[in-house]
Amino acid sequence: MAEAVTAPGTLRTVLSDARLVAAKDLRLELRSRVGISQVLPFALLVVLLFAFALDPDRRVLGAATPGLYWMVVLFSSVLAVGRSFGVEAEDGVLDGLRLSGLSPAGIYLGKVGALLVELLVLDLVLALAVVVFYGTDISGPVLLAAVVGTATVGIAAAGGAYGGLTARMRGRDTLLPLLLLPLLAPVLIGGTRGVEVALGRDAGPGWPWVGLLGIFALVYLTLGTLMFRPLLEDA
Amino acid sequence: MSDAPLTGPHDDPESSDAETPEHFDLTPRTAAATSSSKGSGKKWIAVAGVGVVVVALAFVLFNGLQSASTFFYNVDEAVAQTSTLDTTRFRMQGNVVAGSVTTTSDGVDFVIKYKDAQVPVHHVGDPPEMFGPKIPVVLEGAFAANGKKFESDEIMVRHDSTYDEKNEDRVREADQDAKQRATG
Amino acid sequence: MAPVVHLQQAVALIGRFPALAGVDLDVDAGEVVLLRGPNGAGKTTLLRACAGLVPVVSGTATVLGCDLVADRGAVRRRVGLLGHATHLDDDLSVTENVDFWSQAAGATRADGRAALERLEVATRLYDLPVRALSAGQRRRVSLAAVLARRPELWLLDEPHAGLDAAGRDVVDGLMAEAASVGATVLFASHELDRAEAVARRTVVIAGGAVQDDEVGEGHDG
Amino acid sequence: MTTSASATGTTSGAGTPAPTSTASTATRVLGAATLVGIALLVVFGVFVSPPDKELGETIRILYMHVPTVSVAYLAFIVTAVGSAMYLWKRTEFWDLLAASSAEIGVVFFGLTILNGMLWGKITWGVFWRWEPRLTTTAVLFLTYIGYLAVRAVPASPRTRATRCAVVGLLAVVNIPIVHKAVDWWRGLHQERTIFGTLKPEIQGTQAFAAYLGLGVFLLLFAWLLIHRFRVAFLAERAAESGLEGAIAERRQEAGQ
Repeated sequence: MAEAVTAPGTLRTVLSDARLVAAKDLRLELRSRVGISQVLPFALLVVLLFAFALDPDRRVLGAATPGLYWMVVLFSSVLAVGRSFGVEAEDGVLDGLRLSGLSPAGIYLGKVGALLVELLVLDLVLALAVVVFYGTDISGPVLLAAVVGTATVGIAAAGGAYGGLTARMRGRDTLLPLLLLPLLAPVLIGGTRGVEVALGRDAGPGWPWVGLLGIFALVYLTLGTLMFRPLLEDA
Repeated sequence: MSDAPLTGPHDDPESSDAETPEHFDLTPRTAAATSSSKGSGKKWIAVAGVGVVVVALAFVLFNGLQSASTFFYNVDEAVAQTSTLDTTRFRMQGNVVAGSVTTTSDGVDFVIKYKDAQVPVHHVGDPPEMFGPKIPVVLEGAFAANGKKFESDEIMVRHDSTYDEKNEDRVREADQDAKQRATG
Repeated sequence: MAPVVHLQQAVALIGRFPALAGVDLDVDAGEVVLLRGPNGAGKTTLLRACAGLVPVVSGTATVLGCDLVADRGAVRRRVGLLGHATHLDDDLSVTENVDFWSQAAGATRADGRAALERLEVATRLYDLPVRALSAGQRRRVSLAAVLARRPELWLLDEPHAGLDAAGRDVVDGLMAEAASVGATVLFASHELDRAEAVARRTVVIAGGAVQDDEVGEGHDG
Repeated sequence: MTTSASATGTTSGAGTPAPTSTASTATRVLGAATLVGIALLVVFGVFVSPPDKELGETIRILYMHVPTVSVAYLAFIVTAVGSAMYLWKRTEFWDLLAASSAEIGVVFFGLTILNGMLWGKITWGVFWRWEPRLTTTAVLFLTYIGYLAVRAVPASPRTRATRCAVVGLLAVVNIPIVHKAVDWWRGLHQERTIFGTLKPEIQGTQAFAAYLGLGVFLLLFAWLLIHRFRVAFLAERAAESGLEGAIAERRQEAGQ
């Protein structure tokens, strides 16, 4: 995998490219307000619907909370990833990026960085919603933050790679979840178990899950950085 | 109609970053100026990346990560810590006492034993198929408020029940395992 | 000196359709070349192929010394393409868009501002989201982003489309000026009278191939 | 590579066959050897080998179950190698190899899940249990369904190949992570079923049938892979052969 995937540019240009792209994406997200006015309400809606489906008074909801939390995060993430690359497909912006001279690794890392910020905001709001509506107690805040943080980096890293892959494809709205959700199965499992431990619902240790989530994030960040060049050039 | 006057060729393309907007210089940036970083000697980045991935995956495969799911107390350890455990959830390992199993309306009641400590258990839900007398199991749940009874909602069979003669070994292994986790 | 664009029997596919079916074309540095031909002749594909966006699958294709058949990524940062799409983010302001593309290409914000002024984009529009602009204004902003890159090869797909008379004059002036300072311009247009006044050479494209290639007379600049 | 295969069926040439170097006579021999091997497997697996002490007659399902899952994993490793090599060499061979192998892998993964469910119905009384291996298999099956979905989106050969290569690599690195996550998740909830204990426990004709099954399915994989590769290769040629006509037709437009 030599020259086809080598990222051009020194580390410094890659990072400054990443900062440029991330700043643009975040500014765009702030201006368009789609995240705040659509993705976030959607996520909150699902939180409420789960409560209707699983009568909160029968303790089922309490037991299922960590899993539900991550299901909502995953589905909202698919929307966020789709949007992050959807805006690029509009009016040929993706072609613009291909022509721009920005390093592919920089574009990838910038996209992932912006996604990460958006998803962390989503995580936080959802966590507050869960605490309020499901009456959840947090017994291990440090572990909780670590689990949510590493899992979200993993989601953003894998989402960035598959978002770039599907950006120009026909049927990307359906293809993206089909590709992304099975890939994120370990994040769902690890995130759910880790949060269960952090909420005192599971008796096992939680930090090994953080380790596994961290490795997931590391592996996909690395591969995404390497693969974005062929993706941008040929896909 | 304000056709800008044509500018002459510049020798130094960088000089045109100057603030003379009316005469923005169109002299092309040279390849050197724009793609200074087009590198064929960057193969090491790919190699390093592949290395990172391989090492990380090998770490996962060869148990570099400690298990997240085998942490439990043996019955005697749990009994000794009844007051500190209070009603928090934990996992408890022991053998099902022969003849103690009775089916209830919402699950099963039995006594679990390890070394000389015994605890009566009320389990809610269906026990797994392999469940039965003398089987080593790991329960998940919490002591009831009085600390005399264990309320379980999950039974995990520790290993294959068909090798009765090996049970002692397995239990010993589990014992060491639990100690290791608890201390380290 | 090697030609800036050198195509020999170049074939490019859109899906499985041969949009370019064997193009032979050489363009030297400093030339302004008009591409004309009916709709669907392959003009846009030719421009996009030269930009390294559409792969050339057979034949020879060298642009700015980069072999497009082997590695079409290398040429991209050195050309400026004005396509039908404007490459602008609707929700960002004019200056935010131009700043982003300028900085992405290694230019400065000042370059972007200067380019906007060259295209006579009114300063009152600078802070408006691009979504609020008319098609012609968008086109100017888009062209400013190309201009700020100061590309070696200008690839303009119908640069006059949607522009008012003043805007067309600006574009013509820019093309002539770019060529005079060493850049090369390849543009497609249906505004034949106007275009032929700027271009010294007209290449007629039809059926995905070059049908006619004539150097105009009397336009020596 | 296939000369001794028909006799014992225990070894296979699961190398990477190229259509140019593997003549059709060779694949015929390979196919015949596979058929003979399957017949032998049926004889040994169903009739000759005794039922297992603990698993009873259901052990016979394992003579097929273990080979299918092994071949499925092998197929995905071949896909990953093909994907990586494609990104490096950019040649059609590696792309077609990766795609052909992925298709076969999905089929074998599907078979694994089917006969795993069959075994579960007999042993546990239910088709599905959230047993670590079944769960892992299901996740990976869906992952590679995604690969085939990407493959099916029309695009130029190079674009399609690049996309598929990226998916092939992103998917394969997930295998150990999924394994670990599912093992931890389900680790204590179910004992390792028989797969963990099979190898040291069985002997004699049972062991022979198990290894025979593995060998036969490796042959089957090689045979399928060669043929699938060739079909893919010929499909590419067919698509290309239309190109000259299309170019001529395209140039006709100029005359009008």
